Amino acid sequence: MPDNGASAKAAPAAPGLAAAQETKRQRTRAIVRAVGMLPVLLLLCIGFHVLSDGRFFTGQNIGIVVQQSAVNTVLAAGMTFVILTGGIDLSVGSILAASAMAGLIVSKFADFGPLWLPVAVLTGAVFGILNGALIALLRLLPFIVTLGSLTAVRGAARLLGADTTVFNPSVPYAFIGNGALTLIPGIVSIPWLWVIALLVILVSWLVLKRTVLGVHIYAVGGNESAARLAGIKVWAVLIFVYGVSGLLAGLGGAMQAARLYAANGLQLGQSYELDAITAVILGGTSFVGGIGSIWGTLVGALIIAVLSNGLILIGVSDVWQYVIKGLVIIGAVALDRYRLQGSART
Amino acid sequence: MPDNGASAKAAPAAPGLAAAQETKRQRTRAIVRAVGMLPVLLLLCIGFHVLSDGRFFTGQNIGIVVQQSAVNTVLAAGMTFVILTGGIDLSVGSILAASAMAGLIVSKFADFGPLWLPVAVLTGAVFGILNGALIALLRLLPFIVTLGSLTAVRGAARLLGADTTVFNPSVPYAFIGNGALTLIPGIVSIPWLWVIALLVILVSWLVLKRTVLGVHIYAVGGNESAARLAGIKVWAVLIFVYGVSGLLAGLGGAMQAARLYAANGLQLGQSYELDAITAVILGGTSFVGGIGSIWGTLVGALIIAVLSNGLILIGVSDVWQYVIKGLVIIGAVALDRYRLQGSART
Amino acid sequence: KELKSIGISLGSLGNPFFVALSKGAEFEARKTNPNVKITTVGFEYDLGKQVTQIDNFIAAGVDLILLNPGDPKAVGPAIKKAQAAGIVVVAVDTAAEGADATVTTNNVQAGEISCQYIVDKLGGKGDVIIENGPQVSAVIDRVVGCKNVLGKNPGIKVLSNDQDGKGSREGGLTVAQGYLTRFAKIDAIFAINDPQAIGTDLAARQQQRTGIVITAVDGAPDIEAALKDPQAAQIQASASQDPFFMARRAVQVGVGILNGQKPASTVELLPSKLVTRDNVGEYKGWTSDRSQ
Amino acid sequence: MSEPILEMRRVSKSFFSIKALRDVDLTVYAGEIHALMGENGAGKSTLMKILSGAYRPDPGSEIRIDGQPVQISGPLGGRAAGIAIIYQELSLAPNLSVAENIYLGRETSRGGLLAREAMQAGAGPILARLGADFTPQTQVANLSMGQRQLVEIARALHARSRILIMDEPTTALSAGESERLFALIRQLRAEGLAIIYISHRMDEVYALGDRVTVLRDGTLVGSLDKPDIRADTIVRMMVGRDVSSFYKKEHDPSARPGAPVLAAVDIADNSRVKGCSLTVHAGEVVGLAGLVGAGRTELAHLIIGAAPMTSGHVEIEGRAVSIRTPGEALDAGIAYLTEDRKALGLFLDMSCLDNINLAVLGRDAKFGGILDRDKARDRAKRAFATLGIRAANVGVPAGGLSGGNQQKVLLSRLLAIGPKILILDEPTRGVDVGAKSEIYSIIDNLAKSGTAVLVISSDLPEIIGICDRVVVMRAGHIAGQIRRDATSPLSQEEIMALATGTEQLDA
Ligand SMILES: Nc1ncnc2c1ncn2[C@@H]1O[C@H](COP(=O)(O)OP(=O)(O)OP(=O)(O)O)[C@@H](O)[C@H]1O
Ligand SMILES: Nc1ncnc2c1ncn2[C@@H]1O[C@H](COP(=O)(O)OP(=O)(O)OP(=O)(O)O)[C@@H](O)[C@H]1O
Ligand SMILES: [Mg+2]
Ligand SMILES: [Mg+2]
Repeated sequence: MPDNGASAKAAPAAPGLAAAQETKRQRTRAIVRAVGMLPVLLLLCIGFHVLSDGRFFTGQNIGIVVQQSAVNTVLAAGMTFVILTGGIDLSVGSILAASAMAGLIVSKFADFGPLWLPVAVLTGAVFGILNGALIALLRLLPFIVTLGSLTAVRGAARLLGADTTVFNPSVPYAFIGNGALTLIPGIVSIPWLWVIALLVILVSWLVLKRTVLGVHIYAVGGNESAARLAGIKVWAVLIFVYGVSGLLAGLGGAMQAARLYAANGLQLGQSYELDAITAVILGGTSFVGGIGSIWGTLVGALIIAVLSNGLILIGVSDVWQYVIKGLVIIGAVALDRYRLQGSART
Repeated sequence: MPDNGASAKAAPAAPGLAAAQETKRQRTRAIVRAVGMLPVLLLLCIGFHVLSDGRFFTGQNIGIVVQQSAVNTVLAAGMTFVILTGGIDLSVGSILAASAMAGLIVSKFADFGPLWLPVAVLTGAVFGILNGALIALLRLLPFIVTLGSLTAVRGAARLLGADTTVFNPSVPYAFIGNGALTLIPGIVSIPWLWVIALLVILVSWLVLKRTVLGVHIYAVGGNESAARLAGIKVWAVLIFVYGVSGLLAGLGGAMQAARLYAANGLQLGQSYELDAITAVILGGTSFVGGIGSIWGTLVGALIIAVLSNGLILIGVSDVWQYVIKGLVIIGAVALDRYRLQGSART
Repeated sequence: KELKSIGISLGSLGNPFFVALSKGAEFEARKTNPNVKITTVGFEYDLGKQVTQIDNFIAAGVDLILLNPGDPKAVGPAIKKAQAAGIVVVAVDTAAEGADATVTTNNVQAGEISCQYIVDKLGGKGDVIIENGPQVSAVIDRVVGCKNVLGKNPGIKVLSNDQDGKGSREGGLTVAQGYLTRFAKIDAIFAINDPQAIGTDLAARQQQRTGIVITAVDGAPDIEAALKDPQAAQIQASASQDPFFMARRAVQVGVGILNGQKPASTVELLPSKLVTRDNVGEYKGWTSDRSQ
Repeated sequence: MSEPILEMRRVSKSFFSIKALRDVDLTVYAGEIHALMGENGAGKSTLMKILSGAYRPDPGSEIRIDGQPVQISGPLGGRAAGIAIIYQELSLAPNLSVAENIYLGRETSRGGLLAREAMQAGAGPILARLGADFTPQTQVANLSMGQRQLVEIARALHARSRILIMDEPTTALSAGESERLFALIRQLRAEGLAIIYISHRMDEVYALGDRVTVLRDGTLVGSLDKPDIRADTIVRMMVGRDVSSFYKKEHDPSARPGAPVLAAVDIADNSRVKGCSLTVHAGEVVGLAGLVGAGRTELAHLIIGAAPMTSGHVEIEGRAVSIRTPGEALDAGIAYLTEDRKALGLFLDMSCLDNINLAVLGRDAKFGGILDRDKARDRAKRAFATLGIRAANVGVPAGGLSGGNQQKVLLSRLLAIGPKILILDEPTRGVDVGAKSEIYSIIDNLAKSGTAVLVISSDLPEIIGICDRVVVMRAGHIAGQIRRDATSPLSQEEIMALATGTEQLDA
């Protein structure tokens, strides 16, 4: 907590000065918050680089890491919207599976094969809007609604493919799954998956920080009744954020389908929601709502991907990977708490 | 909200009358809340009975249902403590697995075989207290701490058995897993699993409603900072509730081990946390903390068990079971919302 | 005695293998009695859930339980309970202690032929990775078979066998990406099932690594397609299973026991055949209808 | 006065089975300050929320603006009808900046993008007009309660409405800030706005009100015009009886000086409290005055261990004690009544019974932890009787009581402890006259029975009315203290002088 006392006292004497000081302190804090887990991420990268005899920081491996983080980044971006309003979306993994199934099934029809991408994204959006409608209009708890749709949509995903793996080795736009965008031929290229993820982050940032809707999302998370009294259509905001989360889960499904050329209603996207939520929380977004930034989410998603990649790279066995991942997550948050000590609580 | 206005006015004139009316209204509301989902449970039971050509309400099937609900009831009881303080424990499934492993491993040593039961329960309690210590002393978010231990303890469970199934067909006290307590020989007998579950519920009820600690748990959940200011040792309460949740997960592990004679670090207890949380929420306990009852949790756990049993009984296919379960959960909560409309918000 | 009702508990119904299994069981069951009531459930690799399902089958009064046991030993007590209720229990795909009969692919042999193919291709010399999966008995057996063969060839070096490809394309892709970065030279990869093999191939193609022999076990529809796909040239073989036939056999055996015909041996091991790029044309696959 | 700008006719409002308002009429003219008064729970806020569109009235109610019947559906409807409101419960989003809060719900945007700079520029002049000492960029979470109240006021002003409703706007404001607000309100009146002003402070109503309307138990009692506004009349209309001798001070420590019970010695934290010492004797009521943000609450928090002190120590009955948590403070005999009843005091979902007994449950328990329910019930019933808490019974959730009754419940919790030292932080904030005088007499009785009482209050008449001695804080320091004696009663001017630092008095 800043000392209002001091600023209040100083104000009459030199209001400009006090205000400037206050603004500066705030800005420092904002940077600390935004930078967030970046130090942890860097530490992990360097650690893995050393332990893997310099295999981590190679162009190829970095490419792999960002590619592996892409789908989770997209899901976590949607989750950020939801958590900013103080909600949660447990159904993203199931929605991803259903969307991928719907997309791949459409892709097999020669006539409208290329439509599979919008179909996948729309499928996701529709499920998301259903979630949002239940939460906003019937005033049900987000946790229970999305827990219900976690199960129900999973069932729908399985029904779509009659419980088999749908695969299409010649799915249109497959390049987004495995190709890379060449910037300087032969030297710099970025995996398309990562390009999409970055675009999603950028657009999310624009929406959250540069539009009226963004302010309304933060307001609903900060104080829902105040938002309602200020004339904000809280229900519309809620339907929007769950819609976005669903839509991005649909996009994630499309990305996964393009990457794997296949989808399975049961196996795809299992417990992705936990990874997405972890990324958001690691990124410093508060569960209570109203506080957080999309850039933090990006860092959080990268931490998770680096952890998975690095542990395999240095040859840690599967079992120990579990143990270490769990401890790193707790450790990272504890470190963060320690670092932020004294500044705003989350 | 009660009408202070009206009662304030009426008080001088006819205090007795107004008070009596108010008390009656309160009592009705309290009953509605306590009864909670009972109507839904009965509806489900009757529905399944009719649809299964009368196979639901048979002594044997009821025995199976209560037995199936037993482990989840025990986990959900622990979860109730945690959620009443406004927290969450995602690690119960993993702790259950680790405890069952530890217990079964000990049971194989002839010398201290019978000690396996306390070992399992204690293993759970230790993990739970670790969770609690991280949450209470480092002030970390329950969601992230228990998400971390969900992963880490799962790894530990696998390590314990060197990633294999531990099997002991002659595990001591196996009767608690498969035996029944005979009340009237040949006529009424209750599965031991269910006896344990009921005892757990009963003791939980005593602690929550009849002890100082119980009031403190509700207080911490209702308003943590007020609790701190009122001199309650919030950290001790938190460590206690996570310890209880861990301990009961350990007990659940012992029950599962006695039932299966076997445990597997990877397969046992996967996503049990979701079932436990669902039971608690169906039982009317508020996520925000401070509101809820253990009896509701029992009803919630029974609803889940009836749903699983009934759907198989009437021969619904696996896929549709997913869909129906998800929808029933949402529907039940929506119904509850509708029913409680006007009374206190959750 | 007529088969009126049958309960089937399988690993995971989202897995095409088990779907083929359930189709086979259904086909055979309907052949014996067109009005048979069939309940098929997946236990999602949760032992507790499987025991629960068996209990529910007992309550529902089925005649026959077809079981893909979560653990060969651990479901023993539950099986006993079912048998005590007069139900015949047949295990499929994985053996189960105490079951009236077991019909399964010889997973050890499947691992052996799949890895023997690698040994032959490499001429007995090279660096091989065993890409492991979820530790269920079928997977454990395949790895045992593979190790049997590789162990006999001193020229073969196993680089790693402790990563879990989760039995899925995605898991295979992720694990293989790590492997390919970690090891500069890999000659062959044995994946414990088909989806992992395909994921591994995708990783190799992405990193433009060639000359890796990838083999697997299952003979699933997607590996069939891969074996015919010139772009996936590194996927070279898969030791096939025949779930449809396996389930039919299991039901046949079960109905036999119901009518008092004890099978010659309680365990019936169905041999696995290696499907390669050369013979994939003749491979009948899982989904083709065979009412043989 | 010509045509009324606002007429409310036969307005009723039920919350389910509860009737909060019954056929209330209200007429307001442009260019007047209309004070709305009534006990806690009388329905004032409810009536205003109907006007702002937060609640929908029952059918049959009628609202006319400029003689035209209007339907106000939702907050946007209220705004469209030219009505702005400052709610009693602060309704700001703490995570947003001041400017964003002022513009919430009608942000300026340019080409679809948020025009943040324009909003900040627009908020500046309004804040300046209110004499705010913070910038539009500041995050609301970093503001004190008083500063937040200013943001609410700024928001209402920014709406440029014709009817401005203020529901207890000064509860969190210091005397200085209040004065500035009053000047502003008068200026707005001159500009022709109609202002509806709700307050429990009588002096404010005298100072501002052109007319007063009184509600009781959801019904209209009547309206008074300026010449008829007199304290006794209003109080009788509100309470239905006479409230005599408002401030009660019968105890007299000078007659029988007690020993020093609580001594804070040179206490400081690193930010808001900078070395404060004070002493409270047995049987004495000491006031702690100061401007909002002077650090009074923070000092109390340091004494009871709710916040860590960086230097100094606390002495109880002459012995230095170490108090690191509020629990230890209770053990040492210090009880603290928080200024923030809802956030830091009550458990709104818990019954009054549990709320009252919470601090003594452990002491009463049987077998080291089993609740003694009979004892608890007796205690709660006694508290209801002695403090005159009005609720159906001790089992109702505390959140359902009106503000004044909630305050009494909280007070009963502290009294149940039977503390040696009682620190009361704004004990009558938002409490109606009737309840206030009851609380004063409780304080007086405690002092008579030898309890050392420290009262933190921003209500100077209250401090003067009930305290034996006043310690004044300014910007984290003790600015001085004033003792009451037979010849010179405490004076408001002296205290203000110390609090604002315009005059240095010696203690
Ligand atoms: N949302 C609500 N639900 C149920 N009852 C309510 C609600 N809001 C107010 N009430 C009840 O209506 C009555 C009038 O409350 P209101 O807040 O209008 O009183 P008030 O005059 O503003 O009191 P105070 O001076 O304490 O602010 C009270 O009995 C209160 O409990
Ligand atoms: N630990 C804390 N965390 C958050 N806010 C606090 C804390 N302590 C005090 N405050 C708030 O900061 C503001 C300034 O408090 P401070 O103790 O400095 O002044 P004060 O003289 O008590 O003023 P007030 O009359 O507003 O209580 C108050 O609104 C108070 O509620
Ligand atoms: Mg009010
Ligand atoms: Mg204060």
